[in-house]
Amino acid sequence: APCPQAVEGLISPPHLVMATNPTLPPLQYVTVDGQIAGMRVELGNEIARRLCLTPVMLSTSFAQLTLGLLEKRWDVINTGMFYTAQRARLMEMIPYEIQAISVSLNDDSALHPARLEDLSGSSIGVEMGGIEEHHAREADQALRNARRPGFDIKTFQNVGIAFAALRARQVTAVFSIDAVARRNALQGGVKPVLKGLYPTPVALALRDPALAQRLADVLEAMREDGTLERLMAPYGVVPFPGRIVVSGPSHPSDMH
Amino acid sequence: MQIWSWHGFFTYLGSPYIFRGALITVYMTAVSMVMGFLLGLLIAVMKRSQRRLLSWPARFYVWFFRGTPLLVQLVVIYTGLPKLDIRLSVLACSIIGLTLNEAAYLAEIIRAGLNAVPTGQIAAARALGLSERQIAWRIAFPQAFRLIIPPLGNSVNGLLKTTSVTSVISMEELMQRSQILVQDQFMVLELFSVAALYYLLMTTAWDFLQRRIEHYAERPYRRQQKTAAVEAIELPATTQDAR
Amino acid sequence: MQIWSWHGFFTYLGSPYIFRGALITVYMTAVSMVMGFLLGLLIAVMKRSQRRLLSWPARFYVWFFRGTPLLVQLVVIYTGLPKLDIRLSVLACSIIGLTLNEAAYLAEIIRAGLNAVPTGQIAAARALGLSERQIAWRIAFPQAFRLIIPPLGNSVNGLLKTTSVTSVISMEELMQRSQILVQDQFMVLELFSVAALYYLLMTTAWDFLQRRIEHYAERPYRRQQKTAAVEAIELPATTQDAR
Amino acid sequence: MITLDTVTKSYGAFQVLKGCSAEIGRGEVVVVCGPSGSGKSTLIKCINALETFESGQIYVDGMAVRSANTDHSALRAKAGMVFQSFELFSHLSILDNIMLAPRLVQKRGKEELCEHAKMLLRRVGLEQHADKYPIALSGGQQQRAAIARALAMKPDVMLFDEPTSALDPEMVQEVLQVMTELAREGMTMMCVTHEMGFARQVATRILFVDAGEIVDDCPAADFFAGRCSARAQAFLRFEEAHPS
Amino acid sequence: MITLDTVTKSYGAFQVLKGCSAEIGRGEVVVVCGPSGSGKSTLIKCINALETFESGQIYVDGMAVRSANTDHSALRAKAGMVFQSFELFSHLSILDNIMLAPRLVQKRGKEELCEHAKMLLRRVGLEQHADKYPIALSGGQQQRAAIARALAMKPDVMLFDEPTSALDPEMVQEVLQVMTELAREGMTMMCVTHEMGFARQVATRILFVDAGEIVDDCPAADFFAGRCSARAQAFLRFEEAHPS
Ligand SMILES: Nc1ncnc2c1ncn2[C@@H]1O[C@H](COP(=O)(O)OP(=O)(O)OP(=O)(O)O)[C@@H](O)[C@H]1O
Ligand SMILES: Nc1ncnc2c1ncn2[C@@H]1O[C@H](COP(=O)(O)OP(=O)(O)OP(=O)(O)O)[C@@H](O)[C@H]1O
Ligand SMILES: [Mg+2]
Ligand SMILES: [Mg+2]
Repeated sequence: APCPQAVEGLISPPHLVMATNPTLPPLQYVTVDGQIAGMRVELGNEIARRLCLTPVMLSTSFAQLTLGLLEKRWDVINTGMFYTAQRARLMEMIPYEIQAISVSLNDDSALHPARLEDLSGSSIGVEMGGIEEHHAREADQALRNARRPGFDIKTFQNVGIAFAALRARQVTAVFSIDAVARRNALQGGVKPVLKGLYPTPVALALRDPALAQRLADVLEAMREDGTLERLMAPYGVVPFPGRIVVSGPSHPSDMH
Repeated sequence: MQIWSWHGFFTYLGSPYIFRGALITVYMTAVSMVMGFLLGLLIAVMKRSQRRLLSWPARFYVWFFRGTPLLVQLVVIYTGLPKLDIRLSVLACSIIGLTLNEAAYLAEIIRAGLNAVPTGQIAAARALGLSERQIAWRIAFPQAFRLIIPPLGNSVNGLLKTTSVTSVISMEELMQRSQILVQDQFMVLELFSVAALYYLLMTTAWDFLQRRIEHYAERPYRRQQKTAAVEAIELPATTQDAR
Repeated sequence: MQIWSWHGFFTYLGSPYIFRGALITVYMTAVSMVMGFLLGLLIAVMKRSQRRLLSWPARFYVWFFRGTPLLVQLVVIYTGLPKLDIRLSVLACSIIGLTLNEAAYLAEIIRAGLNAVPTGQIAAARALGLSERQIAWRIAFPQAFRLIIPPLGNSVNGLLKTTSVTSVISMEELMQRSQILVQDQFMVLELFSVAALYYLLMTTAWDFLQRRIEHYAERPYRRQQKTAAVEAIELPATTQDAR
Repeated sequence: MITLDTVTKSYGAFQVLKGCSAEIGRGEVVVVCGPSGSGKSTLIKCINALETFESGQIYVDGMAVRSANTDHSALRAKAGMVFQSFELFSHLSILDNIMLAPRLVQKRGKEELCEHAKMLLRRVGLEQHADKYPIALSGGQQQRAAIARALAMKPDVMLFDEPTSALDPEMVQEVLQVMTELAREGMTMMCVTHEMGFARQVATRILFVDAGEIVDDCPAADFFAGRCSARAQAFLRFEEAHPS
Repeated sequence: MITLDTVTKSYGAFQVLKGCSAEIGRGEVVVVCGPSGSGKSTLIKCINALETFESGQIYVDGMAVRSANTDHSALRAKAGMVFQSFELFSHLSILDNIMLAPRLVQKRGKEELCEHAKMLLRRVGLEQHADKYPIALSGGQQQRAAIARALAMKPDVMLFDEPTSALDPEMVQEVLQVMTELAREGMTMMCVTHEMGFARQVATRILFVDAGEIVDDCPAADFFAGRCSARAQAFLRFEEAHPS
C-alpha cells in the first residue's frame, strides 16, 4: 500500500510510541523472555504499518499511563483503556473495541450467582484503577442503597495477585476483563460465572488531536475491510460496532 | 490540566477516607514494631547463644528475612498459608509479615546493643551472685536499651513507610488509599502531597516521642549538670581543704 | 491448578528477562548507594557545623527526606520535574530519587560515626598542627568509616529491596518484572520464589563483601593475635627480667 | 576460711596458674602481689568462680568451688568482690546499686535492706550521694560505693583486685582508708594491690605470685623485714624505689 | 622560650586561670604541679592554642599565641604535646603515626622523614614495633611512641600533661626514663606531673598552681629543700606520704 503523507504530531518521528500496562494476558502481557506481546501489540503494529511508521511499545504502570501521555513521553496509550466521558475531557480517545467484565469464582464454589446482586456480602478482588474497580464500587453502592450487604472490595495492584488470592480463597470472587477471566479458567481452578457485564467501549488515548484523527481514520479503514475483526477474533474480543471517530477535548462528540 | 489545584489538595487533606488510611498505617506500625521487637529480642538472644542448636536457627532467620523482599513474604503468607488451610485476614497477614520482617532487622540492632554492654558490668553482676536470667533482665537489657533507642527510632521511621508494601495484598493503608484516589481525578501531586504531609506528621510526632524516651534513658548518664556547675564554681574554695 | 510447578520455577530461574531485572536492581543499588553516601557525607558535615546557615538546611533535608515516602518522592520527580520542562529518563529519575532518599538516612549514620571518633584523637591531631581539613580527611573520616560499616551494610541490604519502589514510575527492576510475569502464567509462588532467590543471592554476596571490608578496616584494631599468643606463652620467662 | 589446693588453670596452651596452694584464716588480711601477667587476677577470680579452673580445689568457708552441685549464688554471697574498674551498674542510682543483689539473691525485705544500705553508705562516707548515678561521682567515691555494694551481701570474705590502680592519686587515700577500717574491724580480706603502704599497715600475710606460682607466702612482718625470698625482696625494693 | 603574661581564662562564670605569668628559658625543665582541678591542663593547653584565653598573652619563641594572624600550625610545630591518654592515631601504624604530621604540615621528604622516624623509634626503644598498630602496644610503649611522634616535628619545647598517670605502675618507669634523657639532652620541657621523683631528678623549676593561680614559682632545689611557700610544702608532704 502506498504511504500517506507525513504524519503530524509525533514526539519522535518516524516512531509511533505507544505505552501499555502489560498486565492483561492475552491482550497485553510480557513473555518470559521479556517481550511485550498480545492483541494490542498486533493492533499497534498494524496501525504503524499503515502509517509507514516504526512501532515502539513501552511498558509502564497503569498510574503512569495518563501522566506520561500528557508529559509527551509517548504518543498513544494502547492499553485497552475504557472510554469514559471524564477521560474524554482529558485526552483524545478513539473507541475501537468492546470489552466486558466477568466474575470468576473457584471451580468448587458453592455460589451459583445468576446476577451480580447474588454476590451480595462477598469479598471481591479487583485490580486497582481499572474499570472493574469502578463497576465493583458502583454495584457495591447500589447494593448498599438497597439496604443489602455490599461487597468487601479488595484492590490489588496486579490482577495476577487478585487471582492468586481467589485461588487461595482469600476472596470469593474476582472481577476482571472477560479475556483475563477466560485465560485464568484455562489455567484451571477458577471459572467465570458471569460474563459480558457492563459492555464498555475501549479506546486508544492520545494527546495530539491531529494524530488522533489520523489514527481514527486508519482504524475506521481497518474496521471496514474486516482487518479489525480478524485481528480480534482469536482473542474473543469484538470491534466497536459503529463508526470509529475521535472523541476528546478537540472533538466534542455526541456519542455519550 | 492545571499544574496544582488547591481545592483538590484541601479536599484530600480533609478526606476521612485518607485519614482512616493514616490511622491504619499508624496501627500496623505500632503493632508490628512491638511484636517485632519481642521476636527480635528472642532471636538476638538465640544468636548470641553458645549453643549451635539455638544460634544457627537464629542466624538462618536473620539471613532469610533480611535477604528476601517483604513483598514476597507478604504474598507467600497471604496466598501460601491458605494452602495449609490457615486463612487469615488481610490485616493479620500484613501484621505477621511486617513483624517477621522487622524482627530480623531489630534482632541485629538488639544484638549490637547487647554486645556493647561492658563485660565488666556483667562480671560484677555475676560476682554479686545474680543468676544469668537476673543479669539479662536487670543489667544487660536495661543498659542495652539506651544504646538501642537511636537505631530503633530509625526503624520506626522506616516502618511507617514500609507498611505501604502491604498494599500488594490489598491492605488499604495511607499510600494505597492515595493511589486508589489518584485513579479518580488524576490529581497525583495534590494527593501525594497530602500523603507526604501525613507521613511527615507521623515521623515528626515519633521524633518528638523518641527524644522524650532518649532523655529519660540518658538520665543516669548525665553528670547532673546543674549540680556540676555549682561544684565547678565552688571547687576553688574546696580544693583548699583536706582533699 | 497444582500447588507448585518445578517446571515453572526453573523456567523463570533461567529467564533472561528476570536476570536483566536483577542486574538493573544491582545497578541502581550500587549507583545510588555511592552517590547517596557522598551526598550524605556532605549533609552530615553540614549538620555538625556550628554555623546555622549550614546546619539548618541539613536538618531540614534529613527531616523532609526521611519523613516522606520514597514513592511520593519518585512520583514528584517523575511527574513534577517535566512541569519545569526537565524531562529525565525513568532510570535517571529512579536513581535521583533513591539517592536523595538514601542520603538522608546515610547522613544520620555518618554523623553518628563522626560523633563516635574520640575527641582526644582530634585534639592530638590539632596539637600536631594539622589543619581542620587534614584532620577531617586523615583522622576523622578514616576512623569513623570503620564504625559506619555495619549500619552501612544494613542500608545496602535494605536498598537492594527498596529499589523496587521505583516500579511506581514504571522502572522495570527485578520485583516489577516478576510482577509483570505473574500476569502471564499466574505462577505467583514460583515467580516470587525466583525473585526471593535472586535477592538472597545479592544480599549474601554483599554480606560476604561487607565482611571483607570489615576485616580490612578492623585490621588496626586487632591485637595481632598470633604475636599476642606467642607473647603470652613467653611471658612467664620474660617477666623474670628487668621489667 | 579460704583453702586453695593446687589450683591449676590454662588458657589454651598457656598455663596461667601452676598449682597454687594457700590457706587463709578467718580475719586474716592477705595481700597478693607480683609482676603484671603473673596470674593474680585469675587466682582471685577462681575463688568466687568468675573463672573456672581445671584441677585442684578451692574451699570457701568449707564450700567446694569446683563442683557440679555448688550453688554459685551462695558462694558469691560469701565472697564479695571489688574490681579495679569499680563496675557500679551505670543505669542504677548508688542506693539501687547496693540494694539490687541482696534483694534479688538473698530476697531480703525492702525496709531492713534500705536501713542496711544507708548504714553502709554512711560508713564509706557517701550518705549524701545515695540517689546520684555512678557517673556523677568521682572515681574514689565510685570505688567506695562498690565496696559498700559488696558489703551489703554480708560476705564472710572480701576479694579486692587492684582496687586503687584506676584512681587518680588524690583519690587513692580515701579508698585505702575504707579498706583499712574494714581490715581493722576483722573482715577477712584478700587483696591484689601494689600499695605497699597499705600492706605494711594492715596485711597479716603477703602472697607473692610469679608466673602462675605462689613463690612466696610469708607473714607481712617478715616480708617487710626482708626475711622472705630473694625474688620477693627484689620486687619490694623495686616498688619502693619507684613509688607510683 | 615561653613567656606567660597574665593569662586569664574562664568557662562561663567560672574563672579557671586568674592571670598566670611565668617565664621559661631555653633548656629549662619546668614541672607544674598542684591539686586536681586547679587549671594545670588548661594552662598547658593555652600554650599551643588548644584552648583559647580571654586576656593576657603567651609568647612561644617570640611568637604571640593570642593573635589573629598567628599561624597555629607553625606554633604547634614549635611546641610538641604529649597527652595523658597518649592518643596515638588508632588507625595508623606507629611509623605512620610519627610520619603523618611532618609530612602533611612540614611537607618534608619521605626518605629523610623515614630515616628520622626510625631514629626516633630507636631512641625510645621501639624500633621493632614500627609496623604495629597502637593497640598492640602496652601503655608505656604507646606513650613512648607518642613522645617520638611529638619529637618528629623537631619542636623547640615539649609540653607534657600527666604523661604517666594513665599507666600501670610497671610502665611508668620506662616513660620517665625517656623523659629524663630528653631533659638531659637539653630539651625545653614543661611537664604537669605528680612524679616527684622525676621532678627531683631533672626539674630546674617547679610551678605550683592552685585555683587558677601560679601560687609558687621557685627553683627545684629550693622547692625540695623546703624553701618555698607553705601551701606548696604541704602539698609536697602529702604527695610524698602517699606515693601512689
Ligand atoms: N581470657 C584470656 N585468654 C588468654 N589469656 C589470658 C586471658 N586472661 C588472662 N590471660 C593471660 O593470663 C595471664 C595472667 O593474667 P592475669 O590477669 O591473671 O594477670 P595479673 O597478674 O592480674 O596481671 P596484672 O597485674 O596486669 O593485672 C596473662 O599473661 C594474660 O595474658
Ligand atoms: N570544657 C570545660 N567546661 C567547663 N569547665 C571546665 C572545662 N574544662 C575544664 N573545666 C574546669 O576547669 C577547671 C580546671 O580544669 P583542668 O583540667 O585544667 O584542671 P587540672 O589542674 O588539669 O586538673 P587534673 O589534675 O584533674 O587534671 C576544673 O575545675 C574543671 O572542672
Ligand atoms: Mg590483674
Ligand atoms: Mg589535667
